[in-house]
Amino acid sequence: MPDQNGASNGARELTYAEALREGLRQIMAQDERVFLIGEDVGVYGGAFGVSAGLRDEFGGERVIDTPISEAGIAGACIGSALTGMRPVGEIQFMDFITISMEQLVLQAAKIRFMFGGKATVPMVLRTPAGSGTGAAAQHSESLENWFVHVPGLKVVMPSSPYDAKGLLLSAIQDDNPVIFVEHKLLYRTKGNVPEEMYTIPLSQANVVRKGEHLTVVATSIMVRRALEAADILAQEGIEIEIIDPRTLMPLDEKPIIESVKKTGKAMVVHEAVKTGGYGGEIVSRIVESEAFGYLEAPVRRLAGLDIPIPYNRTLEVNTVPQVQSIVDEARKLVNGQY
Amino acid sequence: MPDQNGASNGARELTYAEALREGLRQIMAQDERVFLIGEDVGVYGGAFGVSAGLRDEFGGERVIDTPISEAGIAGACIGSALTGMRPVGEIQFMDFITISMEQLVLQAAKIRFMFGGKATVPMVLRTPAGSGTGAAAQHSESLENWFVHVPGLKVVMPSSPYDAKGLLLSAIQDDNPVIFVEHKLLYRTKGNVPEEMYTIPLSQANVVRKGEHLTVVATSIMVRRALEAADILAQEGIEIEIIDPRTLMPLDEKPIIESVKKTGKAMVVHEAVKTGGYGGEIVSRIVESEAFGYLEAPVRRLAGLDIPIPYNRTLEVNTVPQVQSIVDEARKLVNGQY
Amino acid sequence: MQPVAVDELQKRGISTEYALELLTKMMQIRAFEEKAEELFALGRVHGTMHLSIGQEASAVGLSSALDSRDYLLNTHRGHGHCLAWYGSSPDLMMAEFMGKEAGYCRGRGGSMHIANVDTNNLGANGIVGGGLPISVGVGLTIKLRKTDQVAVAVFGDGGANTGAFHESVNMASIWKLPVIYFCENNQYAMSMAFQRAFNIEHISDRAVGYGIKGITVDGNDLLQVHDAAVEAVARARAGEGPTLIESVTYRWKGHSKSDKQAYRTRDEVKEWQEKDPIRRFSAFLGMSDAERDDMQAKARQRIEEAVTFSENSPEPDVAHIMEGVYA
Amino acid sequence: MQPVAVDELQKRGISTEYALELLTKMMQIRAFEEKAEELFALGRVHGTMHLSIGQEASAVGLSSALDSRDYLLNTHRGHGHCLAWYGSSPDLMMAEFMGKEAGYCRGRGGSMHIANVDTNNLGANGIVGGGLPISVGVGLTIKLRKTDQVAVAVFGDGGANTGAFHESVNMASIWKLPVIYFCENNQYAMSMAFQRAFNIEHISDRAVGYGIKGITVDGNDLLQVHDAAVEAVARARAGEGPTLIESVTYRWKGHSKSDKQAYRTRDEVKEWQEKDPIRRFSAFLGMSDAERDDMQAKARQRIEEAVTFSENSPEPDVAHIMEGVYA
Ligand SMILES: Cc1ncc(C[n+]2csc(CCOP(=O)(O)OP(=O)(O)O)c2C)c(N)n1
Ligand SMILES: Cc1ncc(C[n+]2csc(CCOP(=O)(O)OP(=O)(O)O)c2C)c(N)n1
Ligand SMILES: [Mg+2]
Ligand SMILES: [Mg+2]
Repeated sequence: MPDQNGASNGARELTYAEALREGLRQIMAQDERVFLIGEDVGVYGGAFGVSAGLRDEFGGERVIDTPISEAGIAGACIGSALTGMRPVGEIQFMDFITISMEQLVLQAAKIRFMFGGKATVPMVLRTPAGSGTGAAAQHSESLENWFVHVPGLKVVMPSSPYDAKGLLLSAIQDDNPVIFVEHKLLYRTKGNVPEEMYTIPLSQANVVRKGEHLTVVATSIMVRRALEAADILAQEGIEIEIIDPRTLMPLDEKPIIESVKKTGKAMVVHEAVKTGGYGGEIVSRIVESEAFGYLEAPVRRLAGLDIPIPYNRTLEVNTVPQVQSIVDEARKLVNGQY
Repeated sequence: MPDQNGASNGARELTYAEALREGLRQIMAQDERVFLIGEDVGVYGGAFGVSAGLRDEFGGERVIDTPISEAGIAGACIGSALTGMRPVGEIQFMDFITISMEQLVLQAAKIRFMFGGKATVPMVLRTPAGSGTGAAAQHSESLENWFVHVPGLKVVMPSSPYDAKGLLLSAIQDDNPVIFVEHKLLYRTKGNVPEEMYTIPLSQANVVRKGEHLTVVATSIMVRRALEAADILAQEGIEIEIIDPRTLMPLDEKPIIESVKKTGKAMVVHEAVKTGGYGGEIVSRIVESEAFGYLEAPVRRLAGLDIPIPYNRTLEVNTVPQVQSIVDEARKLVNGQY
Repeated sequence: MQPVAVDELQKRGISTEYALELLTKMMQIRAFEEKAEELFALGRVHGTMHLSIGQEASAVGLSSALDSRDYLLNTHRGHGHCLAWYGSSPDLMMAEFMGKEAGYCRGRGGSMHIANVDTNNLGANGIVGGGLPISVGVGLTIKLRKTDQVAVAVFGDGGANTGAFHESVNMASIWKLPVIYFCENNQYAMSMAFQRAFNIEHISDRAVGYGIKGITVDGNDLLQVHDAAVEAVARARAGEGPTLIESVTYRWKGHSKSDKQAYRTRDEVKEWQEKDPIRRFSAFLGMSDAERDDMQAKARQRIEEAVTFSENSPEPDVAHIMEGVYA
Repeated sequence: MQPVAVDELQKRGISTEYALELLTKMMQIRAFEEKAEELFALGRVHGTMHLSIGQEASAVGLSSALDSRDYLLNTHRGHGHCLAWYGSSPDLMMAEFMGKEAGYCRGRGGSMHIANVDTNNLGANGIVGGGLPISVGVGLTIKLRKTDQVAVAVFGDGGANTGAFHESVNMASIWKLPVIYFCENNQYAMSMAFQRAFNIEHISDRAVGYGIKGITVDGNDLLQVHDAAVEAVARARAGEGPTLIESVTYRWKGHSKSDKQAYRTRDEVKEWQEKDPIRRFSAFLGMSDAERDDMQAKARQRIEEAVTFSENSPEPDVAHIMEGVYA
């Protein structure tokens, strides 16, 4: 597997959106079972431009614009996957996945099990989550934990361009339905991305930064914010270890538990609403594990407020964790203030 | 508020289904804004008989049978609630609520906030959850944690006939959208229910049984199973304290935290799939609180396996916690085996 | 056989043997479901079931127009379509119904989820309308692969009121997918009468809204169903897109095991029982009552064998409970 | 005024003053949206917006048939309907658009969620089709209370392909709810052309599938929209149930702030700009260009005042961020 930092491996700077697009283009060129389907994924290139140009390249038969029919999009993926294709669907905003729930949860996730393990549903449903664009409550949802709670689905959330491409290619080649959650504010962020068709295995967590004082489990854009926070904290002598699960379900919990055994302290950071969220899963995995005996402080969740995302820019920013709130929370935890 | 055990207050034995029906009948007689809407709630009396006879009593205008349109049912509740009614919708099986998600999550939950606090959506959506009837993967879901994760919604899960009636009446009188999760296997269970129109406040946890050795937070049918387990454990000298949150969101966490401070040990029991479930929320609330310092053992979750509900009876029973598994897990926790 | 029958069958290229095979299918379906009901009554099966007794011509008429390359998306009331499907085994179906390891789904699915992907039977569905969006995907596979397969999505009158119906039929129409939308209007969605749930006379009228062909047929007349299906199949294979077929029929039994049927009268049920599709087709073929009863007895015998097979099959092993969630 | 206009207005009981008021509304909508675009370009507003420039006759024609007792369920492209609604204030709308505390939603909702429940404006909606199921409930309230109110649910051509549309219109039809389904077919759902998303000529053809009246009107002709709405309102108030109105129009601007419009030609846009509903109605009223421009300038002035009002309104206070989630 090429390295994220290895320019020698032909890595160049790409944005997260470009990395995704490159992955899509490469696999479509290689595997004719792969096709794209979703609202405005064609000429428009997708609401966030991820599939820009792909319709020109692969034609309207393989880059399919749909009517506004999110249940239909999910079903189109399920039915084609069940009969041998490898569809990549797009739900324009994660909020609208609420309309696909029956298909995803009662069909895609369960078909294999209900059919006695005799069918496969190799589909990927890409969707952008998160706030920060001023699009308010119905265009800013972070619903990943719903899918984590559905056996049969895999849930992937890349936090960097490198991960985005490698995980997307793995997801498409995986034989299970994968909910692939992107983040709107990450699309334009840049990073090194090898040109070749590399994959990053699903269910493999990534220790993004090493540290001794506190384990920070962060997902999606919170990984970036945690990295920024780490720099600030380092100036105060606080070294946080940042772990990005990348695949939320099935979770690779071992690096997290090992880390907590080392640091004795842990916090989870995610954008989604705190109550009922993924943080609870991580906290529980830590507390239920052998790491429990090593804990020197409560495990804390830093997450979105329990409110819908407000429109007003200041309110919006204050609804979800920012670099400064990570710094503050980490400092408190490390300094024994909880 | 009349007492659950006070036959002096006119309590008699009713089933959970009868208790719900009595509550519905009483409030419909008193408040003409209340009406019922759902599939087969009329002449059929609802798939589990909860509304049996109510159409005869209140007429087809107030006990409304719908086409198979779960998004429509949710919308019918939202729109009527927004304009002054107090609808009680029924989703025939909780699984089908997957089709109502957009309306519940993006509309019902958010309307008040998005409108600057200037609107109310006083609706109740009743729905039966859970396995145990042999109806397999698409008729056995326990999805409560999805709704716990949605600010603006309240989530109520009664575990006894007494709670069922009192909580339902509170939910109907509450000015917020309430997801009211019943359990199929509880419908025929019996308990004392006062005849009068009492209410049990939402967001008030119930200490169902006192004990010194272990705090068991259980929901819905797991409260009954935990009570049975408690009797068995008591014979071994293990006294568990059982707490039923009753309202999962917003949660009354205080009694839980107080209990853990006393017992030093805690476990959560729910039927829903463990990963991404409500157990994580309870574990986190405990670990984040002052109870953390009192913990003498890891906090454990005992929950449904991470699989869809299988059809075969033996597999089905083995998928979710039963009395014996609660006994086993509690014993291990108390005996320091974790 | 009566001359008119000979004529009618010949016109359609249906041999006498094939006609008898179709009748046998209908009878096996009837026998399977009668047996299912009995097993329930005896407490030997758990869960629930949805019997299609009275609707047999609809299932068999439809499958008679399809062949082994085609795909089926079935409903909760799907025993009939499943048995009528090419290559289906009453043994493996009954074993599934009885929750056994030898069943089509290793006892994990049960009555509402019987599938056999090997024969393109993509499964019954516990969700009303649940197979409809999936049909769009199956249609896309066919279109992308440029084969001449057809997918058929079966659903009830109730299913025609789901949002899934609307999105799916529209998508199939605009992309001219080779999908047949086969609506069994058996007059009720559970307790909801067709007349109360629709403000139209024929569900097939909805085809107008999607710019596709819609047709209503007598679902108790095997040949009428066959004809409509043949036409729809031809249209689909020719790349002319989907068809909406409304097959008007009636379920004799309650919606599921626990149905007091307060929403309909006994007279109404009786009236429809007189339109028994099996008697109708056997009479059409010129069979005597005795011949028919004899054939039905054989069909029952076949189902008894399936029960015996199932009884001899082991229960799923709890040790393997976690299997089959992920590939 | 030209005699034909006098005649036409009189026939409908529309006074000259009222006609001018309607024209003013259209102009204010145009001005509001031009201003919105400008504020965006200047970076003074964040988020996104959906402009209805070119569709003004549709909004004003519809509201002209309703009155203060009636209910509105609006869409993401809803500035026009909101401004056209009885009792609406450009000041409070603009304040909301600018995210200010004085806005209709205290700055919590923004462009896509402007609502004013006090005047029965039940809100714009960020979800395509999101208001349609809600309209069923509003219709039920009216029916249960036995008032003579009407609810109107506005949606786009895209919205007509959502499952929500199907379930909702069917429910409204079977229960004869007083709801008007008002579909603004502006030729595109984002980049998806009407012709690609539908296999029918008129969205109103879908009415057949629900047994209700469907009608297609020129949505750039205020009086045509008015007439269709008046008829639908009469039907609804008389207890005769819903109507599906398709108002054929066009959006001049991109779908939202970031739309390169690669899916359509400039010529097409120009062609439709020649059908400007404002010029059309002002010409119909016999106005000179100068008179019209003068009136438009006044409308712009009114919107400038709204901007000033909004600028003087405070930002929401972060201390109150948790407010308004629960009642
Ligand atoms: C989405 C959904 N809603 C409700 C149900 C419960 N249910 C199962 S079958 C049925 C009636 C279905 O009626 P119809 O589609 O006409 O099929 P039929 O049973 O008459 O064959 C209902 C309400 C379900 N399974 N799925
Ligand atoms: C359910 C849903 N899917 C997708 C979107 C994204 N989106 C917003 S508006 C729009 C196009 C809507 O088209 P139409 O209904 O014709 O209304 P118009 O924008 O043309 O006024 C899309 C795809 C959404 N808001 N909601
Ligand atoms: Mg039916
Ligand atoms: Mg449009």
